[in-house]
Amino acid sequence: MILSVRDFAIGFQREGQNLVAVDGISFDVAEGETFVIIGESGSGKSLTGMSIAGLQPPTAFVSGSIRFKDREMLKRPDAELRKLRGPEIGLIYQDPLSSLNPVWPVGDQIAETLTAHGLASRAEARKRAVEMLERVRIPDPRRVASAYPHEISGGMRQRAMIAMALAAGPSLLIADEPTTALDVTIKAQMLELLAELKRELSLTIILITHDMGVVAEVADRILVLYAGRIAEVGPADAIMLQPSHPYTAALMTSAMISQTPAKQDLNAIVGGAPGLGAFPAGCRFHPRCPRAQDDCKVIEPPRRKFGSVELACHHPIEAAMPLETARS
Amino acid sequence: MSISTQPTRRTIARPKGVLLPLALLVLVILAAFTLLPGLIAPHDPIALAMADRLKPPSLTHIFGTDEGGRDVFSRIVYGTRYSLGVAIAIVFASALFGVIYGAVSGMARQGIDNLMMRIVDLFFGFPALVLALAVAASIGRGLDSVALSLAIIWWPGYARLVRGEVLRLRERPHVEAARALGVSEMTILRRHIIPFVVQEVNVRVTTDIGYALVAVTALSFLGLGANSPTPEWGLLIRDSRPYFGSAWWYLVFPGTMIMLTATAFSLIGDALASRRAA
Amino acid sequence: MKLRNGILGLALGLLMGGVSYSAFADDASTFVYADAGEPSTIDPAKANVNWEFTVTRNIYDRLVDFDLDDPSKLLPALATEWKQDGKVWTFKLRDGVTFHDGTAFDANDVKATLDRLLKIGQGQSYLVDDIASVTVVDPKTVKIETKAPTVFLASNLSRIEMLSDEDIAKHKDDLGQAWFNENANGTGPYEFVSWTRGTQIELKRNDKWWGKFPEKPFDRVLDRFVTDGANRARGLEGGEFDLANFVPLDEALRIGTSSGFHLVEGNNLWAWPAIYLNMDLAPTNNKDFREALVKAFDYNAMVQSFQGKAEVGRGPVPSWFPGSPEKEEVEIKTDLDGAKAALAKSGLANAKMKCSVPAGFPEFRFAATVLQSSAQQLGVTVEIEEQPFVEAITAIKSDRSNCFVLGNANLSPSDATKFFSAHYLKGGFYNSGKFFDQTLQDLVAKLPTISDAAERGKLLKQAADIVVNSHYIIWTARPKTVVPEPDRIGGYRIDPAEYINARFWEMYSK
Amino acid sequence: MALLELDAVSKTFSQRRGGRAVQAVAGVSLTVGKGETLGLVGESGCGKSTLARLALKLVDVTDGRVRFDGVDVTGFASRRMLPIRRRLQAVFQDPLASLNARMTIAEVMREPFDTHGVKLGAELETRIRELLSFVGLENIDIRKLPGQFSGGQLQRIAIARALALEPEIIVADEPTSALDPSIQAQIVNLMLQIQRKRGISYLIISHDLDVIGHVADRIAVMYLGIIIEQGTADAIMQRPLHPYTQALLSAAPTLAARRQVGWKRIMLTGDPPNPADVPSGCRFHPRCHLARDICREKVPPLRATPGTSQMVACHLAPDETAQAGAEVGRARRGLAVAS
Amino acid sequence: MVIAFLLKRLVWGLVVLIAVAVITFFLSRVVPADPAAFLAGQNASEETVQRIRVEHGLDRPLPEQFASYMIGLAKGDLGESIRTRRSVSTDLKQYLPATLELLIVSFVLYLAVSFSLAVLAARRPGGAVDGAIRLVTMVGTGIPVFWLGMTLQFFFFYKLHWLPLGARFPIRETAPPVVSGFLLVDSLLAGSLSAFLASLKHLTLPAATIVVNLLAVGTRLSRAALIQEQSRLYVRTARGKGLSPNRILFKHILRNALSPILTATTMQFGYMISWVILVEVIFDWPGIGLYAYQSFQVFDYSPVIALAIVSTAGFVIINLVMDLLYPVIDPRVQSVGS
Repeated sequence: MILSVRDFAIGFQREGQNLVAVDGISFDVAEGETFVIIGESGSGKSLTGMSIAGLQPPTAFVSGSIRFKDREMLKRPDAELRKLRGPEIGLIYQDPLSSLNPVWPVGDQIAETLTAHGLASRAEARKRAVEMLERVRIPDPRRVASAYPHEISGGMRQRAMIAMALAAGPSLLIADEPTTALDVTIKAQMLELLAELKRELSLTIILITHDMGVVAEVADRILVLYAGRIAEVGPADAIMLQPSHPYTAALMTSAMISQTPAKQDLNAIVGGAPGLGAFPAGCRFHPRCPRAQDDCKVIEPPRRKFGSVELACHHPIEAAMPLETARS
Repeated sequence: MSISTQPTRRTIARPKGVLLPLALLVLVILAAFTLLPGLIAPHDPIALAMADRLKPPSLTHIFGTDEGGRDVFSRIVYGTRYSLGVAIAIVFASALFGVIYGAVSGMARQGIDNLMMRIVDLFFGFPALVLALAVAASIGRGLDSVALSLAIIWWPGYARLVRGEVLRLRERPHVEAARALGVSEMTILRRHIIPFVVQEVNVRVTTDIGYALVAVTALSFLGLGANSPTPEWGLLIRDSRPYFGSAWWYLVFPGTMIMLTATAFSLIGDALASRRAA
Repeated sequence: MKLRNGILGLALGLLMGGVSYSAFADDASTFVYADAGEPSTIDPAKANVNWEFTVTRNIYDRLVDFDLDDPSKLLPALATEWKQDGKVWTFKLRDGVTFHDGTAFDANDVKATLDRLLKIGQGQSYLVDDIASVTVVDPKTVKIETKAPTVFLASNLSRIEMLSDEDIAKHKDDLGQAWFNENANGTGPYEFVSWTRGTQIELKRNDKWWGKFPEKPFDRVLDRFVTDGANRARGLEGGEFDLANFVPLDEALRIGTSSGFHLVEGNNLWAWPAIYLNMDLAPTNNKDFREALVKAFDYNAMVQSFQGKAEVGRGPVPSWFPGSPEKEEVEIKTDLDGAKAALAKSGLANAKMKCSVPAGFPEFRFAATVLQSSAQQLGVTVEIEEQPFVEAITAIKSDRSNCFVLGNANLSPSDATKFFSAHYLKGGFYNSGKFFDQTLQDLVAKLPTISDAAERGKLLKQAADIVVNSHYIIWTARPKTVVPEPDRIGGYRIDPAEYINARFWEMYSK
Repeated sequence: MALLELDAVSKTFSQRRGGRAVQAVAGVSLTVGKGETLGLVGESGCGKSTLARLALKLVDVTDGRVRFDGVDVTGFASRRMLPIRRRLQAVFQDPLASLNARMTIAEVMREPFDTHGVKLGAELETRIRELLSFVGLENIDIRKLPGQFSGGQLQRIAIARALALEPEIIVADEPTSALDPSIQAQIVNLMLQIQRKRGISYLIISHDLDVIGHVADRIAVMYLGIIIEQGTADAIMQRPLHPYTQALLSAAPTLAARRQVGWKRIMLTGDPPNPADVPSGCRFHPRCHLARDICREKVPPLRATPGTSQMVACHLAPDETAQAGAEVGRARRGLAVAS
Repeated sequence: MVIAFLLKRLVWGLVVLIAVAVITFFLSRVVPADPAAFLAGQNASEETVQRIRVEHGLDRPLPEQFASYMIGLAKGDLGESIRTRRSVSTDLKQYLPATLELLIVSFVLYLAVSFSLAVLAARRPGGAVDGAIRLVTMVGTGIPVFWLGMTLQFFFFYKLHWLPLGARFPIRETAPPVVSGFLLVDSLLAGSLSAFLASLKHLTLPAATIVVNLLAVGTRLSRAALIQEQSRLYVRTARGKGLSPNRILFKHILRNALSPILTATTMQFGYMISWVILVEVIFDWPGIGLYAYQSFQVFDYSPVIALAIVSTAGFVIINLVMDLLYPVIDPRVQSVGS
């Protein structure tokens, strides 16, 4: 296990109230896998991802444990965490334009990952930056290295971001919605690139997204978060093809637009996801769940093993249900 | 790219400790000074009382007396109306004109907009105090000419602010949506743009009152403003100058009053700004 | 690279310069005088205001001097003897006097100076404008003929500085106006060194001066321009200045009585807040109305504001002035009932008027404030406008204002007619209220021709009465001048005609 | 007769201070019939949002005509547009931003009535309630401000407002893309229901081929300011003929793709080009894997292809593209690829 | 491109300058006062006054006076000062260095202090330090500049005797020979460290007065810019790279925050020029502010117009320099002026 998260919780103090955004989740990530965290906005997926790298907001309070390569990441001084970010953990984000510093040439920013950690001299780092750009399949890497972020295209920027995240040779890449802002054709390129790099560099990837298509394409294992709690976690195939949790099932079916006959109603989940501080009692999904019963309203479902997956549901979808029939 | 689905509750800016209440208290006091000076001031602000000439602070004269034996506290109380009143008038007048000007410019065709903004630029090129000095001197001394000259240098700030806001707001989806609905340009300006602009202007106005007060008193101090024995604050400081070493209270209290007032307005402007941001 | 060169250069400069220049020469014999303004010119023919006289009086000499304690008593200066014979005055000049540039002083200098002064017609020329011609009799004798006999010529000449005819000839294109504006070559006790604009004029002592310096005189005088009265007081008190003029009264009294200082008191004309009423503009064109104002005025408040260091004036010529009829004048007192009666007679109840006050003089402003407060008791509203001097006097002269507050400015030590010429005669610059009375005009013209002092006194009284009874002026107070002098120095005396004008050559350190 | 007709419209934005002019839309012709849904799909920067604004007459065309129900409205001033606007409504991408944050829902909802002089008096509130319940918002507090509602609710409110005056057509610019996946489906369903009940026409603009393919009767594919392919939804989704359309369909990751083994997507190289710098010949040629000389030199016209209902702007279609198109379509539907 | 832009800005600057000259000229001539009376002196006759009016062209009709003034201006002649009886250009040469020295020192001090405070405040927005800095700077701005000057004089000169009352150099000492007109520079050139320190001492209070007054706005704007930049995504990226907070602040945030700070600073310079008049009056600082103020007192027009023109020109130049600086600081601003 490269990463092991136990009872991790994170929250904020707002107007004297403790608002828990992520409420006691546990999961493991194995070396070399692509672990996907799915969730809607407000589910706590990004907070979880950032906390793994020790980048939770300074105003947040945390509890539980996050162990990365047997090192406790929570409650570790930032100065030590800093040494891990870059050489051990790389991060990429949703919006590559604003995620790059607009006033520095791209190459310098990549090189900085190396120089800041004392991994290379300035000249050496600059050379390595160009190599990294080449590695992420950027044609004419020399030109791009000396270009400013606004001078290159969106796809190139995201490639440059990846180059920057991987420059110091981390084993874990946390990708927070890396494709969301990209156009369809670029998104495809990026997924392919990530897959190739993962193979070449034997990376472990934690991918955070709400795009089911992306999940389907890359996931080895999936964690489904709903309102700060784990709904379901397990192998991708099991979760995608035979979802047991009603939420997962609903997510999958509502995303299957191309499988729905044209102009017919899609399989939609009623209502909207609850916001921070407005999580319902019992099973947090129960107000929107078609299978909800009385116990769901009061008793929080415990996490249990269910086939190849672990899930938290009082009334899971029992039969190994093919996707088509999951549609009601 | 998902938008926040969580209900965003309107949060009132948390007062910065005791400062905001204190600032509001100062405001209330100033309002009382302005509206009911007769009830608050223990003495006549104008009548001479030579026997009490330049007396240090005491129970009867808490801020001491001036060279005419007049109660400095009473003069400050009565002076609120002049100093703060003029400052508020300047800011309101320039805000009013600037908002109209900026709104027209922001909504106008590019050519007209350009021309209107060039005029504003022109005013920005001027050194403010020099222009105010020249204006005040040419239309004669007095608080009214100070008000006019400061308003002349003050409005372009509002015009620029408002025009910028209008241009920004014009591109906002809700304005486009209203336009698609067929809402007329005037109504769009009135209903979909101005309310947002006003928010910005409110903050600016509040903070500016403090600055305007300082500017008014500065011109008075230079001898362009109020005339003796008007108890205008800047003039009090000017008048106190010859008694600098003999009557510290005469200098200290009017200055402190200006400082308190300006700071109070700044604090409140700040609170308004953070409330808007919330 | 560039930076390094710069530092190197700087270091080099420090090394080399360190040898040649030292700012902090220990110079105890420097006298620093804080003057209220910067001269516009140091040309004696144009000098107008105190801070210009500060320079001209010390660089140049006059033909005669006068006794500061008894202005009617004239003392020899560049002239050792003089006599009047009808329209002709003859002056015998001192021997062996040289200008700072080494040229000798003689009768040609006197003639050139007076001719030039009269031609330019500014500054103090009014003191000698009755001169018809100047004739050089011999290098040490000069003859001056006046248009009419005048007994005051010699005393008025005690204010006229003597230039060198060579200088005048050298710059004769513009009568030397450009050159004399910022250069000086006199025979006086101090020599012009430099003028740092905006900061100071530096003088140095003239060893070869014909007069006598006290023991431990100052070798170097710095005339600093400190326009702000509070700063002058502060600097004097803090020891930055040795002496300062126009120190606000309260500050002067406080500083003068604090340890390390003493007070010098004396009479003078300058700080004499008189309120001139406009004779042409309603409502002050009404004599009864003016009378009401004069009677309503709270004289006591003024005296109190001067902390008792003042008395109420009774007429145009101060009592201490040679030949003043003041003692015989009726004392002016606040008489509210009389004022009300006069106002009723004028039919101008609830009238409004405007008062222009030259800015920068707290006493003037206060006088206007007292007038306002007094007039209020009559139901008359006075609006005060404090303006720069030029603007204020323009306002009343062009009938935009009803009154004007001013001091007096008679530079002559004993010629009382000069009180009248500027203030009450037609066309006089300070006749801001446009007072005119033919009898007075005739009297003033006649006065200098009368050699009998008693006779002159009678006519002077008559002239004074005309002014007083016209209620043209409110004599708010006649304060004493109070100057704080540090104990470490001495020799300061108040010149009655010029408020405070340090005679640097009388100053010494203790 | 078409309800909304864009006839060879172009829009050129001149940039301030001598920058190069950008032709965002270059001669696009589109029609939306009564009761019909036209889906317009394209990547960012292709000019589809500008086209929506042209259709709504929020910006004026540089060239071409805009007709509404047969009336040429191209030069209409805003006052003359008013009766047209009653029949032509809009829904935008970001519901929170497109509602005035300082107006309550009640005020937002009454604005269309006020604007078009519909006086309902006491019935106003009833009408508003009706509209809101029609979009599935039965019991909301209409005195609240938009900030107090979720994105899904706000988009429903925006739709309810658009429906207030019973328009004949709604132009919807990315109506679902700002929403969470579970909410997207709700809004798609709502729009479909509205059409079924009211027979309304839609011009729906989106980058999401899934959504467009699901709701549209006809689809137009836009690339760099022009339409490169147009046809019935079925045809486009099942057998796209333009290489770009194929790439779009193929690139979009879908759930179904997970179950395809041995399927290779058509990968486009490079980025969408800059509208300020349009390539010669076929605009798509620099990214096209089939590109050859003719593509670089000659602009392919948008033309009908024999035997299909599609119009396509490609020199090589349908001969060289038809087979690949069919494969892409099958793969997308989760059907086994015939190898 | 740059040349064209420069040319355009220069032309605009010229327009502003001419406008300033026109406006101040007419404003100053509307003043109902007669400067000739000042020149003529106390007891001069009406004829003398009239003669002086003619000599100085004050009797001519306004348009004629204006025309000759503008013609002179075109030749770089700023007219003649009635009060100093010298050409205004000569006077300016005398007084400008003092003002510039004060302005530059204040400006550098202002930049340094406001920026440091902003960095401190932005470290924890809403924290105690932030609050304290905000309050202190706010109070600073609320203090009328003239009153602050007097108060500082009262404490530091009158009560504590630490600093001089005013002026540029110790009175009794000889100032270093004039080379640049900047005493700080001249004293170093003359090789006197003590003279340098003395000039610095004299600069302290006037500069502090100006700085304290501008601090609130400067700090607030810098702080806002820093906080805004701190919340930018590239900062998250930098943190993700494992950079230290200091490195992030100085290498990443700073340069991005610089342009808004510069813009704000440029605006501040305009105020600074205004405050300098008051400060020079209070501290007897022999600069153009005091010069113009004293001239203004006797309705000596030309120096007042000259001050307006010179300060406007300064402002125009600073704006121009800033415009040229933006692209250097921020590569996104490519074509200057866009």
